[in-house]
Amino acid sequence: MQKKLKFALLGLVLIHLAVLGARFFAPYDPAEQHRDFAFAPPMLLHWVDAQGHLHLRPFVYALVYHSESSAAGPYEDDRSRALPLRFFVESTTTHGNSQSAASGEPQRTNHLRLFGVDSPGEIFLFGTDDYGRDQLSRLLYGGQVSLFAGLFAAVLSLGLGILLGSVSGFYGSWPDAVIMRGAEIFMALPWIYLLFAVRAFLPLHVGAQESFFLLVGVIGLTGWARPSRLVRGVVLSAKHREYVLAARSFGASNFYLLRRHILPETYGVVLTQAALLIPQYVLAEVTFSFLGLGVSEPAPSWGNMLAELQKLYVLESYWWMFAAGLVLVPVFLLYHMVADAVQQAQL
Amino acid sequence: MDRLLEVRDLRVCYRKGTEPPTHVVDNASFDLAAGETLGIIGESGCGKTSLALALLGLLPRGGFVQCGEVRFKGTNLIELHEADLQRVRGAEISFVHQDAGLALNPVLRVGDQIAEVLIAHRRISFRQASGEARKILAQIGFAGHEQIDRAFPHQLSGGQKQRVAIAQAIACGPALVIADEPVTALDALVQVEIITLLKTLQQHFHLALILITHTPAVLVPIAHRIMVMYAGRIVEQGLAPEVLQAPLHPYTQGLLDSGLDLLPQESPAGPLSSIPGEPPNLAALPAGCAFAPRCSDRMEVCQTREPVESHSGKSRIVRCIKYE
Amino acid sequence: MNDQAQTQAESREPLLRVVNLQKRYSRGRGWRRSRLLIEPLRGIDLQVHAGASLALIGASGSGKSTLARCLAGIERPDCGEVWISGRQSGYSENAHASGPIYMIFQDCGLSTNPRFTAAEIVSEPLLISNWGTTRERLHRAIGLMTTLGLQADAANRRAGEFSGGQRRRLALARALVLEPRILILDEALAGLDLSTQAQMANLLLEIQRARALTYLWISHDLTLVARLASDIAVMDQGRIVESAPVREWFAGPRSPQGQSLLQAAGAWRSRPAS
Amino acid sequence: MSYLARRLGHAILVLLGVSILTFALLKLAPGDYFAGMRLNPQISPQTVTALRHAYGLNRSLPVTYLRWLRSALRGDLGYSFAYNTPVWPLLRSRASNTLILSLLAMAGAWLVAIPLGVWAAAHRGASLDRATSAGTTLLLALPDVLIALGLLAFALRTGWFPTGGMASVAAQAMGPAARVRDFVLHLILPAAALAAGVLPILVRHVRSAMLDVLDSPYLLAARGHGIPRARLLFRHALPAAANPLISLFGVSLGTLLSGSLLIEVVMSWPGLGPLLLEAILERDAYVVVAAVLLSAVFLVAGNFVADVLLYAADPRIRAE
Repeated sequence: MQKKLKFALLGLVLIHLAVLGARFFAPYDPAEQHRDFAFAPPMLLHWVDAQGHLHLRPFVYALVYHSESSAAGPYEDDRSRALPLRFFVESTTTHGNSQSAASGEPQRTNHLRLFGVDSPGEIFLFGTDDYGRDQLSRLLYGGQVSLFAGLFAAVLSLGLGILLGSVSGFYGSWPDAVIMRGAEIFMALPWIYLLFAVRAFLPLHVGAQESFFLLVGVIGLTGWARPSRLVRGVVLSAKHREYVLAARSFGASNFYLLRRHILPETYGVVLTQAALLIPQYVLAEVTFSFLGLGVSEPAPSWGNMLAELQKLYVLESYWWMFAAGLVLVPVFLLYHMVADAVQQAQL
Repeated sequence: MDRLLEVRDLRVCYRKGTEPPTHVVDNASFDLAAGETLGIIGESGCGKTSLALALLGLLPRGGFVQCGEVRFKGTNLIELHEADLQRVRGAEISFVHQDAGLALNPVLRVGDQIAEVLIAHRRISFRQASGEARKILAQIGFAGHEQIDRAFPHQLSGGQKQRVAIAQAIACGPALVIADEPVTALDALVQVEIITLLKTLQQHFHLALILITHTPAVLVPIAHRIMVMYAGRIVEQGLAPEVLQAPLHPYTQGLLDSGLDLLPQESPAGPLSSIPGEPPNLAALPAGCAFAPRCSDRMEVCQTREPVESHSGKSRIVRCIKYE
Repeated sequence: MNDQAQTQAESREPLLRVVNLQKRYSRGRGWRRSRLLIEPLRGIDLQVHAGASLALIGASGSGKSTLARCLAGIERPDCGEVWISGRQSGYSENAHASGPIYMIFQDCGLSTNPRFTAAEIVSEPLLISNWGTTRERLHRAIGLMTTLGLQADAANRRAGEFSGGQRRRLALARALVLEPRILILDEALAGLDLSTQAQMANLLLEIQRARALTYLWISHDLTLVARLASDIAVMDQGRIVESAPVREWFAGPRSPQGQSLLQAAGAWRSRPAS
Repeated sequence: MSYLARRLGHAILVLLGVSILTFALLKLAPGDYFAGMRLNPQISPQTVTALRHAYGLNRSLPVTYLRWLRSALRGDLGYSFAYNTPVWPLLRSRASNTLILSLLAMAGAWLVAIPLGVWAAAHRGASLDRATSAGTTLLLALPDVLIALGLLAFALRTGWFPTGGMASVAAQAMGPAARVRDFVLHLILPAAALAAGVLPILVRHVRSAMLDVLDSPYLLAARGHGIPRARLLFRHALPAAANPLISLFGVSLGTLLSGSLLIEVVMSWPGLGPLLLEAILERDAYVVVAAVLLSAVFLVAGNFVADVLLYAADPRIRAE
């Protein structure tokens, strides 16, 4: 059981690190457009070339535009141009798109990237979208928004839940009544409807950063009801445990009882809730951005990347655009594994 | 006396994960005649309940009978398939559980719960079974309560629930009833009622009864024979008056000394007699006699050699090196 | 001279005096609240002298445990007074005001926090009352544990790893660590095997002698009461209906409740069936 | 009976609370429909003020709320500025579409979940049980959005199902049988996507509720009385496990309504979801309040149904 937990936590840490280090791991800037390569399919890494020679350094074939009507898609591999993968490349990012380079002097920054290919030539391991932006890079950068919005929102609503739940359970009487009636009202709304109701009164069009914090706030503040009810339940039963009564009979203060006896009882529930809430909140961000109520273009988030699929022709032809949804699956699996493991450890 | 139940060399094990199985009952052999009441006593965790559950193949997950036989009316129950065992359970041998409050289904009416047992074993309609259930309830002391079969368990007192559980057990007229701590959870007054009821039923239906308890006093009015268990082994068995009045095994002596007296006039002043220490962990039994570390009559040899059963008198068996 | 007067007063005064103690709860909600009034204590008057050992007996629901909790300061009585060696004590939320009365609970498996180590459990009252340094507290806790027959190496084991009997020793050590004068034992021996029960009973008698403690037993087991108590008080429906020295009571209880209790216990005394 | 009366009173109070909450949120919102109008140079500020006055937007919060509540109780939920029509007729058809979808998905999910959960619990640890649990784990990790998009892509590729909406363009011209067939074809994919979202939760809960009961002393006792296995499962265990499952019924309705909002948008099912989304984007205040409140009515009504079922199923609650 412990092994399963360790594995899941390790996996999650790695995913979060990869996302945080997007500047290093991503081959391109998320906004960098390659207008010649709109909807380029994912490239395959090759070790064996057309002549059957083995290369130790993997390579990709350059893409050439073929024809819109071909069955295999508009692009095909140029077998004569192998682009070997280069590691730890110094890369120049042009802010703004490459087309407009002529019109003005774009800003340039240099930094180290994990891999890339020699110019001229592109590498799109996960394909590109309709502006020719590299999906892999956008996934990594988009994860910064989606994963951490979920994480921060969960911290927010759990913090609120613990606070309100323990006050409610421990002190009882009118604070309990007020808090629990409030929780009931929050829980009487289907969750997404609640989110939308709150989102509805906030400004619609805001910058990427503001919208990130806006989403964290909305998701985090509306989600307090369930954790607080669970915490309240645990506190309420812990309060009447005989060892708490015993400590009370020795003159323990409320603060002492909460700190030493009661709050430690809630750790299990809180951890399980965290492992369940984070993926739920990640999904909430994705949903918001998917519906155009969250982080908006050009800043990437998994939600607005997935929104491309709302166009039927994209949905029909470009399967790699599902990537932003598919990355959620391993993340959710790992979080659910953590939840299961924590829950079983409690028993 | 015809033998109803013969248990021979029964060994019950529990397996947890990959650890080697723990023997919770070892080398258990005993007989029971029809209409006889056998009391089993011992401290908690000495294998009484496991032994009883093993007789009917009801061991929980991880528990299994490693060897031995349980012959009931000549059939070895251990070899029976689940479907055949199911026909024996409730019809021929039935079980009364420790806490009737937990052993009754909270969402079914008590009359229906008794009827369910009847339906399981007889070709009988639900209506007939319900009528039968009412009759049985009246028989076991609910005569004044007309609507008792319509009640749900939570509406009954602890003693009433135990009566319903007993009604379920005797509904199909079994030859043997095994009652596991049937009165432990009850008030003193109710304890008396239930034991009296069991005794009446036992005489009326010529039942064989196995009564498991950790309070020897409960056995005084009802048991014909008594069996004492310690660390998964039967350490002493014999007729009730003999065992109660002249216990042989040091463990039996200790158990009885710490339990039976009541009036201050009769009991000596000063400390109560008790057995020092605690029952051993069954997964790590000491070498030699399992009781040796707590025994007042311990000898050198006790710590190295396991005692074997020795017979004394007609039906007295004791497992102690002192008597070999 | 003042001291002398006080000592004299104390020798006349019982150690524990309870006057007209009442407690009621109301169950149910809103307008139905008043209908479901439960009165576990309807005016308790009680006197216990130093060194005595009073057993409170009665059917379940007679108010024994509520009385114990009120005395130990866990619950607040609705009215009435509790005097301990001539000083009135009362309930207060935070500070321990019931004075030198501590309680041992029904099931010690529940009354010790499974997350705590043995040493933490026993030294907890010292920590709460800010007594000494961590080291001193530990020293005292371990000293007491050894006296009560727990090995010193048990100090770092968690409560869940102890057997039922050992956990009761832990709870006893915890109750004794602040050196109370009165110990309330609420079914403290129930649910144990007879031999363990006898061990614990002996231990308690020994401690009572060594520390000049006063015991308040709450028990439904008359066998134990007969051996351990010096006086008996029978409770029924929130009142004390009878109290007498133990031998006198066993010779013939006067109240009908007492008679039925003794009769129930005596039913086991019939000779074995042949 | 007083239990049910209490639950009903409670449900009504909760709904009132929800209405205050949503209404207050919208009144606190910066900008309303007329704020956008003000930017339009062709409309004079006087006209805007007059309109605001006409719709009662210039009064104090409690007054507006009470006026709205009074008319809401008469079935008048206000006016949609964007559609230029009263809210209720607009909402009514959308709400019934959402209900059709949700209830169908609910029925489908429960019909699969109960036998599957009971069966997995009865064969605990067997390979079939493990396969079920692996399946639910995977399904649980698949976001609703992805399932809906996947199914839609499937429909596009195969052409077996329509790719959105409730009816084909040609539906008006069809005969009744063909129209029903057309409707069912449109319903299948959204309902499947919705059901797939709640199914793993239901299966897991049914299984664990059954396991709890199967391990209980009263089931051991029933086994000890020789009750046959099938009867043990369905007559003894399932009713005893019903209590947590009925509570789950209410909770799952909430999950389902949440899921349906998204799926309706993706699969262009003309339910509450797309309407709410549009209303938010258009700042159509009364529609947002009414749609959110209506979703709460569904959920609270679902929970009340669960309370009634609980009352019917559990004698301990009846006795309370």
